[in-house]
Amino acid sequence: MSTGNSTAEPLPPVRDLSALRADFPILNQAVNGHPLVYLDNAATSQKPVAVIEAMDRYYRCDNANVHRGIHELSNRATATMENSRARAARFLNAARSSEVVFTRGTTESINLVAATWGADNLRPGDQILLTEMEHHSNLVPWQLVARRTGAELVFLPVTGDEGLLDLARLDALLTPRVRLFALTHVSNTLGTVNPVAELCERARKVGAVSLVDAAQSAGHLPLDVQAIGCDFLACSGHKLCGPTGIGLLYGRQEQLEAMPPWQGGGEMISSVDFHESRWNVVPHKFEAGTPNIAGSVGLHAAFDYLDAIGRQRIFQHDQELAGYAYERLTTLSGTRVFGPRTGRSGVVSFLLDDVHAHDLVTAADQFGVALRGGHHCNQPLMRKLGVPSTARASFYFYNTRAEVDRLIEVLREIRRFFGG
Amino acid sequence: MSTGNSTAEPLPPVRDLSALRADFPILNQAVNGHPLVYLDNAATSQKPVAVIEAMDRYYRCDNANVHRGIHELSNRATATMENSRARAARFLNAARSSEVVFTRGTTESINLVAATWGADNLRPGDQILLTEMEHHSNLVPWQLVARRTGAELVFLPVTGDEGLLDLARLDALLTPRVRLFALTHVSNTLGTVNPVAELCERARKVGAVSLVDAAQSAGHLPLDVQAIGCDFLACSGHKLCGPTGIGLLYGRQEQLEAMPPWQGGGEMISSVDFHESRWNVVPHKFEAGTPNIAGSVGLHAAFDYLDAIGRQRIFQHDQELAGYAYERLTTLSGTRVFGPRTGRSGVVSFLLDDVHAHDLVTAADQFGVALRGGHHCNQPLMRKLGVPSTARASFYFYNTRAEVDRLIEVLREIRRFFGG
Amino acid sequence: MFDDLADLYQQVILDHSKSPRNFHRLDPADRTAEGTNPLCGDNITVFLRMDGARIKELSFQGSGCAISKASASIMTESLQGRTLTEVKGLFDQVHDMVTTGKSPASDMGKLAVFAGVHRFPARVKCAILPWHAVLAALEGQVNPVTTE
Amino acid sequence: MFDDLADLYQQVILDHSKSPRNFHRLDPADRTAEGTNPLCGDNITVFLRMDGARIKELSFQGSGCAISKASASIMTESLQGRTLTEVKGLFDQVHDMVTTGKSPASDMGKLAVFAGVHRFPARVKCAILPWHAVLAALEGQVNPVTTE
Ligand SMILES: Cc1ncc(COP(=O)(O)O)c(C=O)c1O
Ligand SMILES: Cc1ncc(COP(=O)(O)O)c(C=O)c1O
Ligand code: FES
Ligand code: FES
Repeated sequence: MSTGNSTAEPLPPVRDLSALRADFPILNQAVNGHPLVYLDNAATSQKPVAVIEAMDRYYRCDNANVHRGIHELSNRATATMENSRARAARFLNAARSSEVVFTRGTTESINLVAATWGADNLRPGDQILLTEMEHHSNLVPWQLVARRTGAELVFLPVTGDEGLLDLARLDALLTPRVRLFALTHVSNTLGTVNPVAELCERARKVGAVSLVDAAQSAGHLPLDVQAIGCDFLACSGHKLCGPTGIGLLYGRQEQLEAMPPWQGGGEMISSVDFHESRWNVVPHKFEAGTPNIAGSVGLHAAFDYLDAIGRQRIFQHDQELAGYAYERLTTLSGTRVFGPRTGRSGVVSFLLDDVHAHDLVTAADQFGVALRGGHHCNQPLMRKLGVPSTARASFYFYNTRAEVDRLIEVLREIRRFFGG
Repeated sequence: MSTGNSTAEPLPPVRDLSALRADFPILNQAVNGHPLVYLDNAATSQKPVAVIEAMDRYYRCDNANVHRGIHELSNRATATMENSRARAARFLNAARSSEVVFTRGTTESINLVAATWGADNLRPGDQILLTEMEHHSNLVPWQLVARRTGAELVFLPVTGDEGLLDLARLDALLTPRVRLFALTHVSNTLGTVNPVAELCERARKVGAVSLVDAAQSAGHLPLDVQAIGCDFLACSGHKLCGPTGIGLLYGRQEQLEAMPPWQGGGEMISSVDFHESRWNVVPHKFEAGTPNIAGSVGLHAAFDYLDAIGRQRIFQHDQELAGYAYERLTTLSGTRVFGPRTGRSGVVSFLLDDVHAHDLVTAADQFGVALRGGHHCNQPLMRKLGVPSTARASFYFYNTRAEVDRLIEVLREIRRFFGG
Repeated sequence: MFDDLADLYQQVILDHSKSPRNFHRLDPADRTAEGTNPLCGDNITVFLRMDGARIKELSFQGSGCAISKASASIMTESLQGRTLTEVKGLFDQVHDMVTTGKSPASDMGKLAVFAGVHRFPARVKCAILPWHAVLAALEGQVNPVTTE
Repeated sequence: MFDDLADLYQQVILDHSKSPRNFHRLDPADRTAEGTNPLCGDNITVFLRMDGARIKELSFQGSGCAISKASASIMTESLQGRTLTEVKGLFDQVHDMVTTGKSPASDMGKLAVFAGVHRFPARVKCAILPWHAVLAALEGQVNPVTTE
């Protein structure tokens, strides 16, 4: 498994994690009269100055459209973008830069695969295996392509509140009828870290293609697409200190080459006639139109920033905080906490007595604590767990134990307020 | 016609256009030892400090994920994004904010319509009418959907070097078999400004839906979707002083509502079950996944910036510079200049003796003059004109007559260098 | 903070959310409709018995937050004997109040306790959800309605 | 500027681009292949007559910029009598030279005039285009090749 584990190599000497808060101007503000405690990192992370300034600099010095351009600024913009791609390939440990497609984010990456690989490979009666903990972004695209192709969705169950995949059911479900196994690396609701390398290997054994939704893992733990052995992997820049509007699709070279294009337009063609066109090589075949160039600059800076800290170190910190929060939440009376007790990522979902999650989150906000409440784009999982919604705290390297303490204190106040 | 014309109302008092150069830090640099003369605005425009700083501020103060969020930052982010949408609706004079979908840019907007409206409405034997001057982004998506649906592409011809639509052929081509007429407002190669309001009305008369590619017009002249009367209109932020990675699709409410969704994921759903989902209302139905929130902030700032100058004023300035360049180029011996003599936008394509466009552009870059050379994503048009490529100068409000003079001077040097 | 919170969750609201009135199914009902809030997935179903053009009896069921439950509960108390036109008028006033914070022109009785909602934009839909459902029921819509 | 320009467009290059050598069709040819540069849409077709494993005669046609035309012209002069292996070796050297600017290990003759190209990244494909075509022809590829 490439998710890192607690018997890790010694970490490189870096600044104290809490010192990194100074890199995030947004954290230094009062919300509703209280210091902001930002615990909504699974929705989106905050951005360090290094990322903000890299984009700023790009627009002030180097901005031009990429490819096809010959003048100096265009050369710089093209080099900038292709360097970001190479950096992304290193970040994911992809074998080649050409295996990295820039997209808007995880959602678009998955839609791209569903629309191209799916349309080309799925026949009536074929199965797509998902898990019950998938985000809508790794569910709805498959519903759409299933309807178009006559393929069928099957689901690997989740065990219950502790939120593990029911691997005992895998053999029965992962049959040769399964053409694709798409699953999340880290659950955005339960915090579960799935054994993706093992599961992708199981998929390969029945001849199924595998897709990993790495939205919640890419910025949080060491990631290695070759060690995972997936055919596709999707992630979003905005969840890993990068800007909004950019993300990645990793695809194995042979897969990408065999796929038809998706969107048509500039850059994705090699030649165009009135009635017919030929496609460019990968990854350009999948990048129609002007890409988010400044976004790729910010993403590059984010990769550098995270790797200077060390993803293993980030993972450990996330785990420590989440473990501490889990423990304190379970000892707080009247709570129901979801997800595995150990080995989890920095996401903790919970409920407090019969206070509705949205009432809880509104109240926490009055104390400056930013949580998320709702179905977290996991409606079917919510139904499975028998709850309409949960409250969720999600951590990143700039969060502290003191913030967890504050969360618990505020939850006590809230319970008191709602007369729990 | 809503393109503005030279008998315009008096312009509001604003700073002298050349004073606006100070808002664009990138323009104040030397390239290859010469002051930069940026004449590649049709590829992408430069960004004023106001736009750069608006995004900067967003990341430093307000960043969060939108919708579904309840805490203060998320409320701010959501309000920010929806204000940008309302601003975009005003910029285009759309009747409602819900008629504005955020996309990555023109290319994605057109692909969205082709994939959803096209798949739902095109049958074998139906026709899609395009023009011979379409950018690949308004051609290849239709080729793809035509192949899938059995529809057929037909083309309204371009007259020749002066680059007008051959309107005499319209009656013969725009028959009731045509289900959709998609055309560019302003040609990115020829500079032609097409009479889109008239052409959309003609389309309506035969029961065809109309789509206007406004990539080259949106930031350059007053635009009013209701006056144009189109069903769809597409444009890109990066060409109108906004950031990369964001653009707009305008669609008439009834059209958008009738269309199936495109990408699946968070935000575009109203409820999700394992096997089935219901869609959100428009425009959210078409915005799956986390959008480019910071991009929408930059776009908002760009709209404000442009409207403070006045689009009519920008159009006049573009026309003046292009007219001046056209005149000086035609009097330079050995040149072939494309596009209409009058009533054009700020785009001028030309060739110089038998110097290949790319050699010319490489050479001009050595003098600090940024031009574009190539097929400009107009390969079929190039073949029609009988040239492999052209060189192109494209102007914006921050360009000056002195820069046109410099262009001509540099072209003289280049001709001398290549021994023309 | 606590003040704002207390302003949003007034005692009446907390009370109605904990002990909602008319919180049951009417069977048979003349009219019924379900409303869903896509932001949270919550939904509320209203049941109506009519006396000609007037509402004779009114109840609701479903799951939701304190705001939506209290809103439904107080709404069922306020709409007995009203016509569609009257309900529409009240809806407009409530909508105005919870989006802008403007105090309503006429006396709204208990409905006025929702004035605090306007300072919580993400919660406006909660207050409005049951109203969408009741309008849909009165207007005879068949499909579930959403608050968008 | 003028210096860099003169370094890129050396006199030999300007000369070959204006009067390309072996600029005609071979008919019949033993091998032929077309190369396209997607950046500009230019293309060059090469024609080969073989003598066993060696190139006996070599020509080209097509449209392109000064760099690609000169590259094709000088290439046709340099490859007479070479085998596929030898052509590949030369290709690697040329490729290295135009991408990195490193001076080639062995004496490359006239091909060395393309050393200036490496300072113009957008033009590297121009210099390489005819080489892709000739390799494709020798390796018997059927589809048009691109420089990507
Ligand atoms: C006329 C026209 N249409 C479409 C496009 C594509 O725009 P984008 O690359 O921003 O998607 C362009 C820009 O290159 C254009 O000039
Ligand atoms: C597990 C998971 N998958 C997919 C997504 C979608 O990511 P995005 O909204 O950036 O496309 C998210 C984020 O919300 C997520 O948590
Ligand atoms: S949170 Fe669902 S209705 Fe209030
Ligand atoms: S510009 Fe086309 S090959 Fe050089």
